[in-house]
Amino acid sequence: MDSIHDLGGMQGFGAVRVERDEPVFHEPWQATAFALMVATQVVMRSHNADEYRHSIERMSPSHYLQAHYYERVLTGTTTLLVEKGLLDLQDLEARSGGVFPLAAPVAENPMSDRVPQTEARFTEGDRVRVLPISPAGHVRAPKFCRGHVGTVVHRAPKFSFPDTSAHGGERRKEHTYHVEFSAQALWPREGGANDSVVVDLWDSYLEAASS
Amino acid sequence: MDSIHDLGGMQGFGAVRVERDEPVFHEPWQATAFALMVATQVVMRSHNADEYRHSIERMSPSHYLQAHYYERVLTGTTTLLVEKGLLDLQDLEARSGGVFPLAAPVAENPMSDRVPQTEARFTEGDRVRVLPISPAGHVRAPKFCRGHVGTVVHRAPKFSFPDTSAHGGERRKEHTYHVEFSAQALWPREGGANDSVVVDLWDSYLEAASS
Amino acid sequence: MSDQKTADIQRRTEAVKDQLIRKGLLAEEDVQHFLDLAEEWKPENGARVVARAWTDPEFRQRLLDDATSACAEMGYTGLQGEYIVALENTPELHNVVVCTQCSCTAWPVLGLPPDWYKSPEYRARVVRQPRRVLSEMGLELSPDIGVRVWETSAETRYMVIPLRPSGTEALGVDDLSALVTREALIGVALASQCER
Amino acid sequence: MSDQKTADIQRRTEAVKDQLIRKGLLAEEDVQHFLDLAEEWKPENGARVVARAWTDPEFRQRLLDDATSACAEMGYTGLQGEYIVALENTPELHNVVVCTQCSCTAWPVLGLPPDWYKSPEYRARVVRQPRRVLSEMGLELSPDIGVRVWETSAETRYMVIPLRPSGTEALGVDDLSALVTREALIGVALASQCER
Repeated sequence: MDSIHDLGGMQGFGAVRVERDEPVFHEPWQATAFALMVATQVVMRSHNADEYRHSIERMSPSHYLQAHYYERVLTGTTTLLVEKGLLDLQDLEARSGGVFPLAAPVAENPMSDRVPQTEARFTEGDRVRVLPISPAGHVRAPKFCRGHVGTVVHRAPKFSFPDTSAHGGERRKEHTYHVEFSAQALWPREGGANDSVVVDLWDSYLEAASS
Repeated sequence: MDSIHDLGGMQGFGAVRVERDEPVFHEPWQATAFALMVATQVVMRSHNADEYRHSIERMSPSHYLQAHYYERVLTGTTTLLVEKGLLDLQDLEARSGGVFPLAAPVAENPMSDRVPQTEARFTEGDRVRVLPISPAGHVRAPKFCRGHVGTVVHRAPKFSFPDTSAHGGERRKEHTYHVEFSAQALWPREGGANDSVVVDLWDSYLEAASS
Repeated sequence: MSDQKTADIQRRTEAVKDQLIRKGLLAEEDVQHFLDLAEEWKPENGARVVARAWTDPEFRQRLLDDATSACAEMGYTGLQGEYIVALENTPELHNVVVCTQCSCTAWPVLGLPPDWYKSPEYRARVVRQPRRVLSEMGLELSPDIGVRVWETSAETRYMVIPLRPSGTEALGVDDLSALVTREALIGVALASQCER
Repeated sequence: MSDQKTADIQRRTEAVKDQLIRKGLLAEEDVQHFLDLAEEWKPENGARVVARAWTDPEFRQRLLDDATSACAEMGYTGLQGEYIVALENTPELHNVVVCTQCSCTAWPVLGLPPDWYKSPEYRARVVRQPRRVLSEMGLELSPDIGVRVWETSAETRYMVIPLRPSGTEALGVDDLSALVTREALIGVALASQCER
């Protein structure tokens, strides 16, 4: 999904503000939102982590940027609970005394059509290109590396393919690879000569590259 | 510049709201903001249209999404007037009775290094690929078509190349082309079979494509 | 931005205008001049161009070949009208115009664009889901009709020539132009048998 | 969203929790369980891993070969610690961790991430302008030192092993671990000669 969540490389943002001796939670509701996010997935098993990440991606861009992290956490989790019929939105709004903004519905036809790669196709040192995909549903290949060529520096174990598991598809596992892109390839006039970005990418997102 | 302004294809937005019998301006300040935007460029000649568009791109993403169109117009124009020393921000804030948020500064090294194309390299029917560029400065090739292959359907006259003219570079003119991309190529599982998007692209953004 | 409150947009606008005039960089008449111009730019202009194209085959051809001069000969020219291209709808193809990166429009023939055209919703979605956006806006297109979305990313400014509604054979140019709304000139509506 | 006002975030959170408990979908203890866990996840854990790696060459090798089990043998395992990779800084290479698409972190060794790590500012900028972001955060790196930014886009969770500060030869593991902050474990700071 090409949404506001895919922030890597987006310009126009100001300085990073670091709070000294920052507490884990600034207010009690943040702790509750965190615990509900984990408990719904681990205890209730009402949804998986990929559905959860995708629910946050579906927030309206303006709400996403204005909301604190734990408001995004609560919004995504609640959206899924309402969509699955476990909670009722009108009831939540009555109890909370106002509008309870949720994320937008899942796109039509969100399921990935990437061919499953049950065997690892790549190994350390291989040159690979990230496919220029732009699926309607969940995807974890950041836009900033799509279409670019990098080098596999590590092969990680197999993990559930998020593009299908976020949409109720069959659970399939694929290796992910740590793929290193030179900063100058990604941002020609900005990247440092010795700098690079390593992105952790599922096998299906990649194709062999010669150069 | 990879900024929030480049909205084509971004998901997560809701319905388009059409106002019946909408007036050109809803409030007097909107008319003034519009007139100042044009007058600064046409009468004062304090900046050109490419600098102006880029000044709006430099707004913080959150401000950009929240602001009405004519607030973006005023913010971009005022940012340039302050940057060029024609107006003083503190003075404006004193007069307006609060914070006057401006756009972020121009990135370091914003000038395009695309090779100028003084002669048209393409003609109707040619297949062309949009280069996967991601420059720090102004650019008018929308992200959604970068890396994709399309067909030239029309060659337009030469126009000033925005990537250099937005940053005080030599004025160079290049043809632009109306390049048609099939909707299914851009969004494989969403685009209609008979549908397409035509993007108006400067010669420098393109390379010949075989397929 | 500090923790202080953002100034009211009206006061911000007035502060910029006042200071430009106070410093002698602009005159009040300069501001007024462009407001007067903005009154002249209106979709009724484009509607007259369309109605003439519907009724005058030679003009239609000139419009398709060189819309900039065809519009200029009717007096519609100037800022954001330097290079106009007219997109003719056919029974097989429907054209829609957008500017995803800002909100460029052919001012002399379409007027300044409405808020929906400038909204993130329209700009983001119409290139990706044109049929759905058009449907939400009240225009259902048959799957047989191709949709071509024109992104105003450079200096070309577009206008759509909608299909002439059936049953309008008896109407003259003035009545015909009343069937063409701003929305039809952008391509999110058809020319209507009912007047604007 | 209607024109009505958005409900207070605290009340929204309580409404969700109350309804889940009222409907028997969750128990109060479930919520408390994860809050207790969150207390156990803290950067002091990662700091102890680093201090041990600095002082125990065999452990360092195990950590580089298989950080998941090396951390687990010290008791640091569980949610978001299923596959940990340790990134060792060298005099030539500095590692930095980010999650541009959400805010993934190795909870058992780093703790829940701080607000700056979750901010759009950090997520957007550190992949594109890492030296500038680090500099703004107080870490100036020589151009001779390469910067490698690790994007947590899949299931690997990273921790940085900072360089051991010079002049710390006499310190034991406890004192050494006090030199390693959460920021050093993410890679936006160095291990410091001054204690946390």
